Amino acid sequence: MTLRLEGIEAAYGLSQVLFGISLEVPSGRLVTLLGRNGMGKTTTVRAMMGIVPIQAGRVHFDGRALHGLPAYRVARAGLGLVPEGRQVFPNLTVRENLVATAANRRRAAGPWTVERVFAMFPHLAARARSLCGTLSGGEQQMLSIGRALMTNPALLILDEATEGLAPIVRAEIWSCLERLKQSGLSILLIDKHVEAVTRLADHHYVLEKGRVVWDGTSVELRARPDVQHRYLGV
Amino acid sequence: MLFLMAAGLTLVFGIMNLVNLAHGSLYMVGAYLATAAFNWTGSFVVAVVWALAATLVVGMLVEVIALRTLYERDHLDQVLATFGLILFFNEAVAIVWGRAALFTTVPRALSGHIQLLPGIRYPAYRAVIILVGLAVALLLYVVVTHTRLGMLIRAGASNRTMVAALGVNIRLLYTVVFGFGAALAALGGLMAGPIYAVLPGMGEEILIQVFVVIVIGGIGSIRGALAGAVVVGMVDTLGRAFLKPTLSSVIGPSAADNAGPALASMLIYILMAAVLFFRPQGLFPAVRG
Amino acid sequence: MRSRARALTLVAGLLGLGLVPVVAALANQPFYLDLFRRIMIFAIAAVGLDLILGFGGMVSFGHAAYLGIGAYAVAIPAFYGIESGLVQWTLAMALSGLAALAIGAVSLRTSGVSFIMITLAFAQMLYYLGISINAWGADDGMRLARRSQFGGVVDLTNGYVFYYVVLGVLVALLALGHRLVHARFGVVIRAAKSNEPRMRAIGFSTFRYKLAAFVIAGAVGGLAGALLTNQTEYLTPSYMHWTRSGDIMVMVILGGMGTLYGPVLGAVVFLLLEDILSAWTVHWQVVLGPLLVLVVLYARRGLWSLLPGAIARDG
Amino acid sequence: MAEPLLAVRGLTKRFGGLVATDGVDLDVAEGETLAIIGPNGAGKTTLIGQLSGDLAPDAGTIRFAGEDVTGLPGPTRSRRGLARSFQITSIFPEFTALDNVALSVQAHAGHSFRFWTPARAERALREPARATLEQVGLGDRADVLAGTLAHGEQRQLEVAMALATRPRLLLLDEPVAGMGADESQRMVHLLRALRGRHTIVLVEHDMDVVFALADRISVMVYGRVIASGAPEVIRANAEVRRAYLGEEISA
Repeated sequence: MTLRLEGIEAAYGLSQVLFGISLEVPSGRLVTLLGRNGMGKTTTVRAMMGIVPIQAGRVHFDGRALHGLPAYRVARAGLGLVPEGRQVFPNLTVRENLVATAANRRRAAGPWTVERVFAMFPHLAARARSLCGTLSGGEQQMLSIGRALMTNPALLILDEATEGLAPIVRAEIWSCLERLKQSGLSILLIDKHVEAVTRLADHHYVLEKGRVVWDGTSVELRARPDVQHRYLGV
Repeated sequence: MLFLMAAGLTLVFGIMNLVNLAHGSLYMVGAYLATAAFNWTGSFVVAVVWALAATLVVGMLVEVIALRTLYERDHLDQVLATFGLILFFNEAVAIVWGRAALFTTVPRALSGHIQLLPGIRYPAYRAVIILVGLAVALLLYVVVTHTRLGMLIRAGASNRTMVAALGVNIRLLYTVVFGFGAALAALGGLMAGPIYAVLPGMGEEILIQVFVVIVIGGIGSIRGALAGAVVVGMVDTLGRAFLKPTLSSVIGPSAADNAGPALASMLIYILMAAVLFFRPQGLFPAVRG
Repeated sequence: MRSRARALTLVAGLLGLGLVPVVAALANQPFYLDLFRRIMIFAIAAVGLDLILGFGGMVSFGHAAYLGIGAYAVAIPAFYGIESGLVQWTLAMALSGLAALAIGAVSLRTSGVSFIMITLAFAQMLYYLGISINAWGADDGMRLARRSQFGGVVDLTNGYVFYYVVLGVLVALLALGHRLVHARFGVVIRAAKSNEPRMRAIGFSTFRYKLAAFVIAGAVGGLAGALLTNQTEYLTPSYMHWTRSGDIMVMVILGGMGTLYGPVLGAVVFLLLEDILSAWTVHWQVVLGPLLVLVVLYARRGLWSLLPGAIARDG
Repeated sequence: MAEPLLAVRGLTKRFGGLVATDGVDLDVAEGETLAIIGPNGAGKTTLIGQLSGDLAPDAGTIRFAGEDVTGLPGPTRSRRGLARSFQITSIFPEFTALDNVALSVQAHAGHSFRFWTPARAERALREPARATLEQVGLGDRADVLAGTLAHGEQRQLEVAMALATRPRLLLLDEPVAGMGADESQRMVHLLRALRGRHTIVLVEHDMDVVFALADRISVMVYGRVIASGAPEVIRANAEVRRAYLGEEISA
């Protein structure tokens, strides 16, 4: 169940953004993509998901080639996306958000159900019937994660999962990711909070202007304050 | 009748966020196909089935060829592209069936009257239209608000890319839904055939009234479309029936028969202007289905 | 360099229009005189519409109504013997401006699709009014006995004079339009199209400016209507039919929205196309329809932007 | 103490069942910088929306410079000297940076029913606009299309557009949102230079920015102001720590 990106290049209109991204998310591991704003983190996710066309390079997941496929085929191969800015469906209720795109295409044992999502995020249970346009940022984030889980992915991709959330809510999201990692789900995480991420993740890739400029384990990253300062502005 | 068209348009427009001026053309295509099939086979049922199926396909073809890339574009592009479609359909129909109007008769089975209340007789055919309209309303309302298909359509209207990124082939879904919207218009068209004449451009006359219905009812809500259709239908029929006599008593018969019809046809527009002036979002603003 | 090239293209275009009568006379084809005069008249209406559609982002789908009002404002006085062009044309602009004020005041309270529909509905309302008033020819319209008179100073009955009058109006409109679009008023309209909430936040109540633009566009439409009646010497309510409004919108989009000069090009191309295609088949619209769809899909910024030197955006 | 520049009493706004601001009372003295912090969905942006006039409150009053402005629409409040920036960058992308700011100046320089002189030629608009751009550090980016500016620069442009309306009170909604560390430092430096000359109401998550700028801090949780006071008092306040700061900020 490994995800492998090799030499991915992508562009928005005329300006090229990615200049050959290569990374790997081994099965059951939590890997992060770090870097300042505008370095291509989100573009890498959008390219991998088939939302933005790939100029060059290859994407393999569980041995299958995904590059060039439309987004819905990539998702069906087992990639669950929690997008930047959460992008929940405001005109649907919380329950509808979870159910609308739910699926168990790979006949996973013990698939995700609405009840399991509510168990993990009690806040959502109370708001099940309300239109999620009225939810707070934190609740929308949990809903966005729940919605992705309901498609029973083999790899969960979280783009800025804790951006703009209060410290209390951020802590809850970290613990949730911890539990998901325990359950064997591989996770690709994009986040700015280096200190929290080094406690959780197995491997890190640091991006600068569309290139991977450093990668290593949490221990190695903590030992390199220069990398942290130069590329992550910490 | 108005409601049938309004329901189809609400489905396509309110929920899929696509302004489709060519909806009238699909109404016309439906009427033509039904009339042709009826005249050819003589059976109303065959005509209905054929017209709905054929328009469904035509609708999907139109969606794939012209409209697919327009969902994200702004309404102006949609208005213009569908304006082009109208020109195309009106002429195409004129080429195939000529410019003269076709007439069909109300099917024998429905041509009688039914006894609503003692002394009040109502043409059976029109009653059927209303029944079909209500049935469609119910069906649409249930599908949109209570089924997963309905949820997906609504989700797609607010964020197509996200629905695709969660594994749903939203493009195909929209093509199919647009097809059903077209079939709804065809249903309206084929039922209108026997009552009004079937001629090129018939779609546009009713199209504007349908837009008035939708804007008054509240864009994007099936309930609004139903309410709007009832209000506009009543105002229009009452206006045409009673305006001239009341007017002639006020400003004399000669001026009345001059201004009467003018005012009657303008009534619904004045109504629309009034509604929009006080409630720009319509009577039943869409709670997005 | 770019704006010089654009200025060159513009001058070349206007010079071309100026030479048409000469060529028509040499080639002994008076037909072209009529054709290009009609094109210029619609170009005037299109430039007026572009002010609110291209620059202001207000999709008015009933612009032909103002042409109709302008046309009636010439035909009705003429019917009662008032033939002074000055009176008729000022009346045309005043009445259509007034109508635009009334329609604008209501429609500008809405936005998006409701705005499109309400402007369409008002135009249809005026269309039905035109059809049903028998005193003025109802459905089959009215004849214009004589073209607007300017007391012998300008004799419109002479085709060439009338042609250069129309050209003069078009050039004046473009010059005034250029001024207006770059002046404070134009900047407010364009900025309101770009980001209305931000305009309110810095202190602009945009409604009055958008309404003023709506009235100006209406008045220009009225003037075009007055010229149109003189051109055809005949008037039918169908001038106000909503497909006519659609045609004018197509000219603006085809030519290039928000470029002031684009609609002139759009009018030329659209009406020439109409003329050529209809020579081939009476069902020419079956070709025009798909062509329009293609323009919307692929040539989104209009033909003007394809010309040399046209700067990418309406700076 | 003279009447505060801004006095808010019992401000309430409901969206369906959710009470966004629940009877908020707030005072801001002339020249003071008040920071409003609180978890997501606490109603901070809704509060700013009601102060700026974009949102009509369901109940409560807003007095600005001694006058009840509760009923006044947004543009009128702006002309009375109450400017705002947006949480999500809201500028005029097709216009240059200088045009953007010149528009703010134009909004406060008489009516715009002028049809002849090109706006770009009006020195009365361009000079103050250029000065404000310099003030926020965008002097050399004046002729760049606003849409092509970097994210941080666009946030600076937002502040410049608010400043160019010569406001008495500046409402800033998360000015450093989405900014890297060095960019937000520059913004803090810019805002610090404004203190004293303008009264600022600042909504922000980034605690370093808040403690660097605020004279006073109000903490909002679920639509209510639960505590107001000097930064040190707030930092130490147990209730605030539990509801919002959590253990991350070791005092």
